[in-house]
Amino acid sequence: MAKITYIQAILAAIREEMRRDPTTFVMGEDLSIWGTADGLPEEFGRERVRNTPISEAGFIGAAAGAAVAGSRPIVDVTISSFVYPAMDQVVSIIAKSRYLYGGQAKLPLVLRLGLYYGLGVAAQHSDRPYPMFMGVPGLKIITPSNPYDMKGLLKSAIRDDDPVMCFEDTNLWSQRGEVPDDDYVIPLGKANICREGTDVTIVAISGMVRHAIDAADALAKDGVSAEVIDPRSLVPFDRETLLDSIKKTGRLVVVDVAHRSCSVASEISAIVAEEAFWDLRAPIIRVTTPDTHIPHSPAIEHMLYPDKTKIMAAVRQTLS
Amino acid sequence: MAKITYIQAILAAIREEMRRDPTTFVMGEDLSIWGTADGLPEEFGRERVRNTPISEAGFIGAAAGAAVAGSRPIVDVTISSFVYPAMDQVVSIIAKSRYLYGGQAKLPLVLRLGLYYGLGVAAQHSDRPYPMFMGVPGLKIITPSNPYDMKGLLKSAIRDDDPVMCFEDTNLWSQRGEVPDDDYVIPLGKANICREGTDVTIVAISGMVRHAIDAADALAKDGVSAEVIDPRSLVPFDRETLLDSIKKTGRLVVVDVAHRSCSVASEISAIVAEEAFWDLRAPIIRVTTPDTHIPHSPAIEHMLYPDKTKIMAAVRQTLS
Amino acid sequence: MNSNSIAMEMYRRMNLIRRFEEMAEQLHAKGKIVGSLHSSIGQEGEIVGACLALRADDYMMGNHRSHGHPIAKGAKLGPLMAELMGRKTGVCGGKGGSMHLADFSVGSIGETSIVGSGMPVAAGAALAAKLQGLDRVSLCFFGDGASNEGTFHESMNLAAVWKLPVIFLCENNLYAAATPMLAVTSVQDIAVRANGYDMPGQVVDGQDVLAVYDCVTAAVARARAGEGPSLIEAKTYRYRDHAVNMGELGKVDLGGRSDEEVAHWKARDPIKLLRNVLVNELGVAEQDIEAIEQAAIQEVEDAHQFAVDSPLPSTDDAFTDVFIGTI
Amino acid sequence: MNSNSIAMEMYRRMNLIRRFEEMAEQLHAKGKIVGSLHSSIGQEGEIVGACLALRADDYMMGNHRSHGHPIAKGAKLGPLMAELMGRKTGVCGGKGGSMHLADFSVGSIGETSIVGSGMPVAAGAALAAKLQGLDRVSLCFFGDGASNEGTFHESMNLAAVWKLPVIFLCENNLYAAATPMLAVTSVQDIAVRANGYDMPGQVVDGQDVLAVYDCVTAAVARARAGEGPSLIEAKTYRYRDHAVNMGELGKVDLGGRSDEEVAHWKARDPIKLLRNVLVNELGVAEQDIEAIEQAAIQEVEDAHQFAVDSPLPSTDDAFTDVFIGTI
Ligand SMILES: Cc1ncc(C[n+]2csc(CCOP(=O)(O)OP(=O)(O)O)c2C)c(N)n1
Ligand SMILES: Cc1ncc(C[n+]2csc(CCOP(=O)(O)OP(=O)(O)O)c2C)c(N)n1
Ligand SMILES: [Mg+2]
Ligand SMILES: [Mg+2]
Repeated sequence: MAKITYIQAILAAIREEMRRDPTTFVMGEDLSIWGTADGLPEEFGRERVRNTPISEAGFIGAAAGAAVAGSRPIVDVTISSFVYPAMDQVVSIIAKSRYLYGGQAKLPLVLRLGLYYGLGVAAQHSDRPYPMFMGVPGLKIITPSNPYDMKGLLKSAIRDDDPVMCFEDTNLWSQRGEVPDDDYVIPLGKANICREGTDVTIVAISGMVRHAIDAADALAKDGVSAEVIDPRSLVPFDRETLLDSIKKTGRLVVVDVAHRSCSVASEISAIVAEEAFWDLRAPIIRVTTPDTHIPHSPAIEHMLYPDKTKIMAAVRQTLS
Repeated sequence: MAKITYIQAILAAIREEMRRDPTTFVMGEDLSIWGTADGLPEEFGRERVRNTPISEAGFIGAAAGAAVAGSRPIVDVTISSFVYPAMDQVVSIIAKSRYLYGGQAKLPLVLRLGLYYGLGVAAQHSDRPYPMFMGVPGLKIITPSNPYDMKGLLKSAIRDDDPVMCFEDTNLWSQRGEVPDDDYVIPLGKANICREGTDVTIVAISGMVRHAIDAADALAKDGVSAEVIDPRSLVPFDRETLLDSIKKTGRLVVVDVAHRSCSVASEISAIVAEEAFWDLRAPIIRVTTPDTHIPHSPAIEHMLYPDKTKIMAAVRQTLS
Repeated sequence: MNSNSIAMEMYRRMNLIRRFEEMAEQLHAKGKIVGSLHSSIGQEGEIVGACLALRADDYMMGNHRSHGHPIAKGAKLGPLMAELMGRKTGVCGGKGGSMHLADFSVGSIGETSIVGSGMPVAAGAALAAKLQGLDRVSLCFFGDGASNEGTFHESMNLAAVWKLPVIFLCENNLYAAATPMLAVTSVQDIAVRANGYDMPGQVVDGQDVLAVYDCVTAAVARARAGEGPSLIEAKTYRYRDHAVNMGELGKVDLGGRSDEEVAHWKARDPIKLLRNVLVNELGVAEQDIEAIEQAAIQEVEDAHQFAVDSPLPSTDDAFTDVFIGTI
Repeated sequence: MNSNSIAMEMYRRMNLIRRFEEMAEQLHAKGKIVGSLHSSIGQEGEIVGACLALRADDYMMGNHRSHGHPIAKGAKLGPLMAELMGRKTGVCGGKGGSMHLADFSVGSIGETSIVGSGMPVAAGAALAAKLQGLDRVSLCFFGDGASNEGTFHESMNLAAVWKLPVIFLCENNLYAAATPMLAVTSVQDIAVRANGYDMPGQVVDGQDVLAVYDCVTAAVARARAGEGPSLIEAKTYRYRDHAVNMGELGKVDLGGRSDEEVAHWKARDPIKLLRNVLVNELGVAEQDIEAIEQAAIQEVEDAHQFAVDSPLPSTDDAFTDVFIGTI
C-alpha cells in the first residue's frame, strides 16, 4: 500500500493490465506528455504503445476495428474536448456495432478522456461532456474521483468486454491517496457511500465528490448529517444505493460540474422524482455549472463551478 | 391559408426568407432528394443553392465561417445522425465562437436535422440527438411539431442572429395543416398550450405532441382533464408556461422520443422537481424511448417509442 | 484453385449476388422488406473480384450498399435474406438490416451506413492483425462519395504511417446518391489521392472481375508481406436508383443520368463479360454455365424460403446486445 | 508601398511579435498569465510574410499558436496583451485567452484551439466573400500536425470544387507537440497533398519573410481572380517548447530535438535574416533599424501597461455573448 497520485494510479492500472493481457495496447497523441505512459514504451515496446497522428476519428475508429478483431485498445484521448472530431466513431461505431451485428461483435476498448476545466484554457478545452454519452446506449462510463477508485475502476474497464469511457478529472491529477500495490478491481455499477448521513443525500460526480465531502464535514458541525454518494460509474448506474439513501434522508442535492441542461444531475433528479417521489420531503437541488461557456479569465472562471459553499447552500435550501 | 404538409412548410419558410434576405443561402448533400429545395435552384441559382460533397465537418464548418463573414447559411444536414462527423464544428466552433471572441462574432445560421426514426433503418440512422445539444450552451434548438409551427419557427430561426438547430420529425413529413400563405413568425422560447386541462400536465416534444393530444382526447372521455404543452423550442425554453401549468395541475408526464438517460424529459422533470416541488402531487413520469438501440426489424422497433397508450398509462399512474 | 475454377467460382458468386439483389428488390416492393435498400446490381465484378482475392480469415468491411459483399466473402444466403426481412435468424438477429450486414464466421466484420465511417474500423482490424502477429489483411469498400469524408484522409494516413495490411477499395460508381462524382470531387481519379500518403494507388476496370482480382491480389500480397496499404479505385456503375423509392435511376441533382450513359455501362455488364470469357477463352461448356445460373436462382429461392419460415425477433431481443450482459 | 517600405514594415511587425511573445512568456512565468501559452517565436517570418500579402479587409484564421498572427494582420497590441491577461479590455473581453485571439477590426476572424478545426471556417469565410461578390480572400494558418485531421481533407476538397478564394498556409515547424512530423505523417512535404485536390501546392522557406510574401501574394492574386485556392507549406521552426510548462523544448516523444537541429534553425532566424537584407541589400541605415527595434520594445511595454491598468471582467460578463441577447 502506497500513497500515490491520481495520475500514478492511471499508470499503475494500465501497466498491470498490460502485463496481465498481451492483447492490450495503448494509443494516443503525445503519450509522453502526461505521465500516464511513463515507462510503457520501454517495457512493452513501441508496437503496443503507439503514438498517433492528430486524427481522432482515425485512431478512435481504429480502436473499434482492433477491438472487433480481438485486441484490447486503451486509447488516450487526452483532453475530453478532443473527442468531438471522433464523435461519429464513438456514437455510430463504438456504441452501436455490437447491437447492429446482433451480438457478433465484441468491443473491449477503453477511451480515457480528461476533464480539463478550471485551468484558464477557455471554452474549447474545458468541456465536461459525459452527459451526452450517457444518452447513447452501448457506452459504459466511469468517473473515478480519487486514486484508489481510479486504479480499481480503470482495471475493471480494461477487462470489460464492452466499450468503457473513463472520464478523468484533471483537477485531481496530483491528489494522493492510499492505493494497494497489488491487483484489485472495483466493479462497474457499484456506488460508493463516501460518508453516511441521515438528513440529506448529496450525490456528487468525479471531482465534485471532494467538495461534497468538505461540505458534509462543515455541515456536520452545524448538526446536519449529510450522506455523500459517489456513483463511480454512470453507466451502469447504481440506482439501488441512490434510492435507499433517499428513503432514509428524503432530501437530495446533486452536484455535477457539467452544464446544467440535460446533465447527469438532471438525470439523477429525474430518476428520484419518478421512483422515490413519495420519499421526498423537499425540492431536489442541482448544483451544476450554469449554461454559459467557460471563459479564459481566471477572474470569472472559477465562480462558475460547484464548490463547497454552493453545496452547503443547496443543502440548507432542502432543509428550510 | 392552405393545407400544406410539414415538408412544404419547410420549403415555404426557406423560400420566403431567401426572397426576403439576399444574404441567405442553402447548402447540403443531395438537396434535390427530399422536397425541401424544390424550385430553389431555379429561383435563386446554384450559387445560393449549393450541393455539397459528403463532408459534414467541412460544410457545416464552412457555414460557421460564412456566417461569421456576414452570410446567413441554411444547412440541410438531412438525417440528424449525420451531424456526428461534424460534431466538433457544431460544439467547438458554432456554439462557442461568439463567446470565445467576446461578442465580436455573430453566427446567424440554421442547421436542419431530420429525426428519421420508425422507418426500419436501424441504429445508425434513427437518432434523436437533440438532448446532447441542449447541454451545449450557445445553440438554440427548435422542434416544430406541425406544419404551422414549422413555417413560423423556421422563419424565426433563419432571421435569428444566433445559430439555431431545427430538428424535424420525419414522421410528420406528410402531415397536413393550415398554414398562412403570408409572412408570420413564431418567436423562439414561447411554448404552445395545445390543449388546456386541469388534472395533469403532459409536456411533449416534436412528433410526440400528436400522441399526447390523442392521449388527452381519450383521457377526456374518462373524465381526466389533461393539459398538453409543446415547448416548441428547447433553447430558449419556456419555463414559465411549464411552471404555471404545474401550479394548476400538480402532475407531470413528459413525453420525449429520445433515449431516456439525460433526455429532455429528464431535464424538464428536474426543472419541475427543483422549482415546483411544492406544487407536485405525484411522481413525475417520463415516457421515453428506453436506453437500447433502435433495431432494424419492424417487429421490434415501434414498440420502443412513446405512443398514446403509454402516455395514457403514465397519466393514470400520476393519478393513482 | 486453378484459374479456371476461380473463374467459375467468380461466376457463381456474381450470379448469387445478382439474383439475391433482385429478390430483395421484389420483396421490398411487396413490403416484405422494410427500410432503405441500396442495390449493388452492376457492381458484382469489383465486389467478387476483390473478395475472392482474400483468404477466409481476412477481414472485410462494407457500407450501406453491401448486400453482395458478404456473399462474395462466402456467407450463407439464408441468414442474409432473413436479416433483410428482420427475422430472428438473420445474420444480425434482424437488428442490423440491409445497411449493416455482417457475418463474422466468414470475416465479414461489418457494414456501416454512415458514409466513410468504416474506413478507420478497417484500418483498426488490420492493426489488430499486425499486433497479433497474424498475416491477415483487411479489405475496406467505400464509395466515391465517401472519398470526400475526413475519415478517408485520416485512415489513409494512419494506415500508411503504420504500414497496416489494409486495402482500401473505392467503388467509384460515378454518383453519390443524387450527386455526380465530379460535381463534388476535386480529382478525376480518386486513386490519385494515394500520392498524398505515399501509398500505391491504382485504377482498375470494376466491370472486369478478373482484372480486379489480379489487382487486389497484388495489393493483398504487399499487405501480407508487411509492405503496407494500397488504394484501389474500381470504376463501376450501379444500375439502379441510389436506393429504392427514389425515382427512376435516382433523381440526380445536376441533370440526371443519361440514357447513353446507362446503356454504355449495361453493355459492359460484369456478369456478361465474365460469361464471354468463360465460353470464349476458357472453353467452359454452356451447360456448366447454365447449371451455375440455375443453382443461383435456386439458392436464392431457398434463402427466401428460409427467411419466410423464420420467426420474428421477440420483445426481449430489442434489449440484448447493447452490452454483453444485461446491466 | 515600395519594396523597401514593405520590408521595413515586415521588420517592424516581426519585432513586435518577438517582443510580444517574450513579454507573454515572462508574464506567464510570473503567474500573470494563466492557462496554456504556445509561443510563435521563430515563426515570425512566415506569419508576417503571409499576413502582409493580404488587404486589411481580407480574412485570417489562426490556431492555438497564433499570438503573432493578429499582430501581423495589424491588430493593436494592448487589447491582445489584455486578452492574455484575462482583462475586460482584452480583444475578446478576456473570454478567449491565448489560444483564441481575434480582432475583427483588422480581419482577424478567429483562432481555434481544436487542431484542424479552423480550416472549414476559413473556407466558409471565403465562400461568404464569393457569395457577396466581394473580392476578399481568406488566409488559414494550420500546423503540420493539423494536416492529418479530416478537416484538412474536407476543407481542401470543398475549396477546390467551389473554387473558393482561400489560401491554406501550413506552418510546418516539424513537430506537433511532442511528435516529430515524419513519425505520423505519410509524406515528406505536406504541399504534395495539394495534388489530391487538383490544387497548386508549394513549399516555401518560412524563415525568409520575403519569399513567403511573394509566394502568398501570388496565391492571393489567384484567389482574388476567381482561380481558386492554394496550399502553401512554410518550413519553419518553433524555438520554444510546444507550450509553457512542458520541459525544455518539449518532451519529444521519439527522442527529443537535437542540439544541432535547434542550432541549425536558430542560425536562420527570420528576424536576423531580414535584418541582413535590410542592411546589406536594401541599404537601410543601422539607426533606422534600431529605431524600429526600440519602438517595438516600447510598444510591447505600453501594451503590457495597458493590460495591467485594465479592469478584470465582472461576474455578469461570464454570462454574456453565449447568445446575442440574454435568453
Ligand atoms: C455521414 C453520412 N452522410 C450522408 C449520408 C447519406 N448518404 C447515404 S449513401 C450516400 C451516398 C454515398 O455515395 P458513395 O460513397 O459514392 O456510395 P454509393 O451509394 O454510390 O455506393 C449518402 C450521401 C450518410 N449515410 N452518412
Ligand atoms: C483535436 C485536437 N487534438 C489534439 C489537441 C492537442 N494539441 C494541441 S496543439 C497540438 C499539436 C499541434 O501540432 P501542429 O498542428 O503541428 O501545430 P504546432 O503546435 O506545431 O504549431 C496538439 C496535439 C488539440 N488541441 N485538438
Ligand atoms: Mg458512389
Ligand atoms: Mg507543428
